[in-house]
Amino acid sequence: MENTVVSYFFQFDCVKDFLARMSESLGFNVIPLFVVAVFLLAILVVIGGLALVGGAGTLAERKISADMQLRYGPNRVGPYGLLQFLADGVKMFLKEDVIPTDADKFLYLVAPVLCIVGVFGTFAVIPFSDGFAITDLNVGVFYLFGISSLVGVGVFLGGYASNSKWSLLGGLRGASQIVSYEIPVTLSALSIVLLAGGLSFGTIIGAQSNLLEQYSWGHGLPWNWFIFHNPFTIVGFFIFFIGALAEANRAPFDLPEAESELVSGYHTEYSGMRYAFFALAEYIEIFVVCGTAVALFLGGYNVPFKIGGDGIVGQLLQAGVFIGKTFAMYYVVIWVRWTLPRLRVDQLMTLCWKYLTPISLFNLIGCAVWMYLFNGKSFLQLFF
Amino acid sequence: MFEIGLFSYLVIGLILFATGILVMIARKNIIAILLGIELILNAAALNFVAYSKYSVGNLDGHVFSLFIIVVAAAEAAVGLAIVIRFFQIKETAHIDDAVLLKN
Amino acid sequence: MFGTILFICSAIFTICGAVMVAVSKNVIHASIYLLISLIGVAGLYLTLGADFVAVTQLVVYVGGVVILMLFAIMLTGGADLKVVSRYGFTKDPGMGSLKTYVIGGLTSLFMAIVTGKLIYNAVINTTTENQLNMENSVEQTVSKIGTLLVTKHVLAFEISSILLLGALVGAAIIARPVKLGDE
Amino acid sequence: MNVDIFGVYFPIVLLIVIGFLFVAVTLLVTKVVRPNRPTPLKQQIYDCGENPVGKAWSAFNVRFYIVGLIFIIFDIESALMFPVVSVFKKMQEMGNGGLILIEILIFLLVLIFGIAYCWRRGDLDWVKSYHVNKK
Repeated sequence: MENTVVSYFFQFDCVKDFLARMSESLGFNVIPLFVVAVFLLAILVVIGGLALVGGAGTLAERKISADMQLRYGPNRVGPYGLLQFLADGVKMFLKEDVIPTDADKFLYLVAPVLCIVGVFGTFAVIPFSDGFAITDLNVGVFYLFGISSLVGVGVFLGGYASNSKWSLLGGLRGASQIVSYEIPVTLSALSIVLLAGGLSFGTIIGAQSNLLEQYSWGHGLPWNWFIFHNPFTIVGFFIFFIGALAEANRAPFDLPEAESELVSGYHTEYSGMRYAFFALAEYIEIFVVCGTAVALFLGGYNVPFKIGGDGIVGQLLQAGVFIGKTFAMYYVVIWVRWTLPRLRVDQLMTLCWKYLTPISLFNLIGCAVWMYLFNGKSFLQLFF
Repeated sequence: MFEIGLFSYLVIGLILFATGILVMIARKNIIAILLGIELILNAAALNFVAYSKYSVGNLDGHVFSLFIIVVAAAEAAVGLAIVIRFFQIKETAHIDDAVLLKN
Repeated sequence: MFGTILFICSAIFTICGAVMVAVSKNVIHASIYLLISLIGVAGLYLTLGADFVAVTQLVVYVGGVVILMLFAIMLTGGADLKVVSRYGFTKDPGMGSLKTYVIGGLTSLFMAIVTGKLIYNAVINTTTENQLNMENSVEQTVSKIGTLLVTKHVLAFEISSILLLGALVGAAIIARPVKLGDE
Repeated sequence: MNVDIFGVYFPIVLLIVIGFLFVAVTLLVTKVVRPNRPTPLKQQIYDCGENPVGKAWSAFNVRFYIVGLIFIIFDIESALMFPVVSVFKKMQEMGNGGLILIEILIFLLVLIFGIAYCWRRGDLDWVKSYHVNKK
């Protein structure tokens, strides 16, 4: 059940033959070496790719916002300003690293590490395709929520360690916001787990591949997605998306770092690379939560009509579809940021506890009842 | 290389338990005492899972440690609420100040 | 091989974290060391093939209890050590003094020896014949635990919801701010 | 040809280690190239340009704790619900769907009662926490 990149490669006979021959000629078992090498390669590719996404995210944000406000945006570095984020990165590298004298040095160091580790840990289960997910744990969704809650601790500690009033306010707000919005997100994910019958991303996405057996050509088309499964999941998707925005500290929920009231929130005192860690973690986390939303509600890596089959080409196409959907979500996130004004703290908490949480509880019960009454059939399956 | 068996896990659980007791007795801050209690409960949960693998052979131990985690978290929530209430009244979180049964 | 390495690393994390909880002088640092120790325990659960329990440990402790502890520490005056009580006389610092450490050390040593003897006797008499086959146990822990929770342990499952209700209502009542003019 | 059974967890540990290394290596590299000219004024905490007054580490409002409290109860609840919910489909196919549905409903309704109580008593209000008992 638990697939990894390595087990994907092990299903090819040529790989097995190659390894067996290598072991014979070298005189020792090369399989552990191969396993480690493949994992390391996959992880480095994913981290490199997502770090690029995080960097390009800042550029995309500025470009898209400029587009929406009829400005040019960054257009000096490279063609159309495409290399702007590299210039920003170099600037971050060369910045002086100021640690306030009154800060708690140990926690000041630990906080960005927790943010980075919490975000990097989630990469392990992001389902790029059915073979290329780094590992497909059978506690996948739950693991993702667990490891990403390290970010909340990191944000709180970042605010606490600086010993600045702005930072502390931002950190407290950030931690309480992240933890409160985790509830609606988890509850909507629960209703999806209920419909899919498993916690691993492989099971969840597999359940969205083809619902109508008699029309097998409809593989991967939108009506198979969980968002259109029943009326409750449509609402569930929007709850998940709103909660994910708040968990990633995005506008309109960017209260922990609200410029106009808290200077820069929990990372006011951070400069140079340490600030860059927080920013990188934030931009990558947006990708991760968008990817999770795509995997849970929008069909994940299912390619329409199953183009490409199961081979390497199919895997690449699946990864392309997944990443494409995720980028579309990413665009929506940025769009939302430049469209909606920021909420107040009390509105934020009211929205979470008085609207989203009761609705998502109701959704969970609704999905359970739907599952029982209609035997897990989707809305469409009832008619066809 | 040594063999990892039931005994290794029990020793780790024992060390956790002993450290938890030490924290509980040595600390005067009530929240620090609660940290010690968490360590002790974790030691118990670890033993349950270890026995579940090495001795019993079914997953009841996992369920038990799940419930231990549940109870530990609920205990932490109520305990911390009491500490906060205590702090509101006495303006201290020192265990030696909690000598009266009322107020 | 990897299991051994993971075990050793997690054990070191667990024990070092626990010891640092015992010796650190700052209660916020202590709770961060507790976090490290709890992550180590989650690693130990992984080596035992209990993936769901490990992740639950991560979710409940890292995301929940530690954040709650940090909030509570902030609500009770941060990491300031109030050496002088409000009645004016000096007393032990909040994180313990030499005297308390000696007493605590002796007590925990005593309890460790007694418990260790018990454990030793128990292990000597326990057969480890019927240990789980790893291959099967990792495969389906979640659904097995789920099945156990709705069949054999259903009473505990339902009662735990009552426990949670009690904890929620009780703690909310206790921690509710004192009203002016209420007393 | 058996891959190590812990192979599924190996990448997680690797990722966490790489996360640590990423931070450590980057900070070391920047230490070489960046300037380092600390002055007392520069290392002061930002307080809108004034000299900071007092420490920031002081006691805070209790409503943050209440939020954390309700969160942790629901966190545990979801931790218990995940395995139960994931076997619903299997049980439904075995014909026990009604039983498990009732169990889930009881569990959830008890918690809904809890949050309804908190709502009624005003613990979910962010601003009005102090005026609850006035009536």
